[in-house]
Amino acid sequence: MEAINEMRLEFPSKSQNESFARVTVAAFAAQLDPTLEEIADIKTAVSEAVTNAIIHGYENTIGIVTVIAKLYEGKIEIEVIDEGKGIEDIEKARQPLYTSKPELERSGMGFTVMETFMDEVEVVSAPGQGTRVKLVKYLKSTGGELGRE
Amino acid sequence: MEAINEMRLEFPSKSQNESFARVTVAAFAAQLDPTLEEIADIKTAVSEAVTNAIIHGYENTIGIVTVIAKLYEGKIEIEVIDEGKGIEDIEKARQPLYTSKPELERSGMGFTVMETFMDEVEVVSAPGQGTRVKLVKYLKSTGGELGRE
Amino acid sequence: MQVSSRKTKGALVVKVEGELDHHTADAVRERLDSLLEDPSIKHIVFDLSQLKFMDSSGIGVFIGRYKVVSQRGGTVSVTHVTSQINKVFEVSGLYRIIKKYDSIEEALADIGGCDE
Amino acid sequence: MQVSSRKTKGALVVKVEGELDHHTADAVRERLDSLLEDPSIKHIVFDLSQLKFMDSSGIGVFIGRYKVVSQRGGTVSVTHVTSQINKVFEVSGLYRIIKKYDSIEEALADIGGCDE
Ligand SMILES: Nc1ncnc2c1ncn2[C@@H]1O[C@H](COP(=O)(O)OP(=O)(O)O)[C@@H](O)[C@H]1O
Ligand SMILES: Nc1ncnc2c1ncn2[C@@H]1O[C@H](COP(=O)(O)OP(=O)(O)O)[C@@H](O)[C@H]1O
Repeated sequence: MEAINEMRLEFPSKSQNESFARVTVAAFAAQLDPTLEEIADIKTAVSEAVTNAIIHGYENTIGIVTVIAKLYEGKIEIEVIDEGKGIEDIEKARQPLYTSKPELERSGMGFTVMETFMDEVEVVSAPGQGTRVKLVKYLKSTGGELGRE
Repeated sequence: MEAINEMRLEFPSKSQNESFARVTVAAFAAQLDPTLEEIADIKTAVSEAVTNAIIHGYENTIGIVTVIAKLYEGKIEIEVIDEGKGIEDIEKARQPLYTSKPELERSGMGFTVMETFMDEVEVVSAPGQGTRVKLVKYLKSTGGELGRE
Repeated sequence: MQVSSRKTKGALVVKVEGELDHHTADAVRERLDSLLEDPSIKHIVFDLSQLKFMDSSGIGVFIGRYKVVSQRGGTVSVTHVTSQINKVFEVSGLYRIIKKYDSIEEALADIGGCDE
Repeated sequence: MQVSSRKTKGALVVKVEGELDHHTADAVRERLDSLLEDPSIKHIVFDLSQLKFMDSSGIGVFIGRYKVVSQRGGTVSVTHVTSQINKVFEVSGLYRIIKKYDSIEEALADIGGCDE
């Protein structure tokens, strides 16, 4: 199935880009005419994945974070990609409360939040190979801006 | 001078992305704490350049539009790039009221609006080579989000 | 993008809400042209209070409708023009053919004056 | 991000405005910890009516401050929790240690009840 619309966003791993990234994805998702709750869910999940790329993927270095969003009828797919450190044990990383950075007051709830707020969360990662998190959400709403074309 | 922050956005040349592009650049520019008028100016100029890439650059085909924004202290630089048709006579194209598409009720005021709303407008283009429009705006405001780091 | 209208003594009062760019211009144009099929309409008064954005793609929309009503001896006026849109109107010279008023009442009063 | 506060009989009422994410968490944390240097403060009541967004980076901020005041025998409560933030609180189990109230008055009344 081909996407109705898609976009690709790249920015350096600076923390001020966390809000920029979630606002941008929300603005793009708006084309599917989502509910306010759906928009809030998407923003939250994107914020988690982008924050992880910045603090865990690149740690204290600057690298490029890439966000790709694809719109389908009733569905949005978002990928958040870094070329940072990578994750050794993905299963462990996804467990609620697990964090490798408790000293930063990280709660270890990032993946759990993504899983709760989105319908599918796929993580592809390997040490030294970077991390790719795919977030999928099915939207109850239909049509919107796109339906009018 | 190195940019304080930058971003790169790519999307297909669909008209619904005109508003997405200007909202995204505005959200990014917000990091420089611009005035409401400066934000409106930036949105308008970006809208013109992106619209041109879509209707003149790619005409009725679908190609990728790239928007790059760089933030400096008191200055934003935006490039809007297409790999479309290109412009044969740039000087003529930039003249007020000149349009190659009067049948579409184009006013030929796109470049004039960009020049009025921004401080610098640079156009690099050649037939078959695509077009790159660079928009620069100096901001009266200082600091903002970035100043706090 | 939303266009709503009412007719009052030969004038069409049109409220344009949303953002007027290349993407939305076609829909606005079509809507206005279908309203203008009513030959008793001479003047258009735009209420732009809820128009949040306009770029040069909007200029053609105003010029095109101006051409239609000016052939009927009518006028186009705009009211409640916000600052971003005002700037686009100024740069493009639209105020040479379209008059700006603070309120719909003032615009209508002025048309009435010339009209009756 | 803005943090404003007032003290009222052993409780600190803190209003957090803006968005609480990893980028803003440090500033909020520092601000709260400097307020908590006042040893007479036992309880914190958060007014979250103007908090527009929070992700899991905010969870640590609440847990960390809970640890501080619970050592003093105090409590943390939140009021005016909007739906996005409520969801983050629920998923993370924060409501096991932090009580939610509709209003600051209710939160303060409850603290007063246990306190005196
Ligand atoms: N992009 C990433 N790159 C490297 N490691 C990651 C990445 N995302 C998550 N991780 C690892 O997974 C762990 C759990 O992530 P998460 O559930 O978001 O919690 P938290 O961010 O609070 O640590 C992180 O502590 C980190 O070790
Ligand atoms: N990205 C582009 N690719 C090809 N041609 C362009 C591009 N941008 C502008 N042009 C040419 O320059 C002319 C003037 O542009 P502009 O001032 O924006 O007015 P308008 O868009 O109303 O035609 C266009 O009509 C077109 O011929």
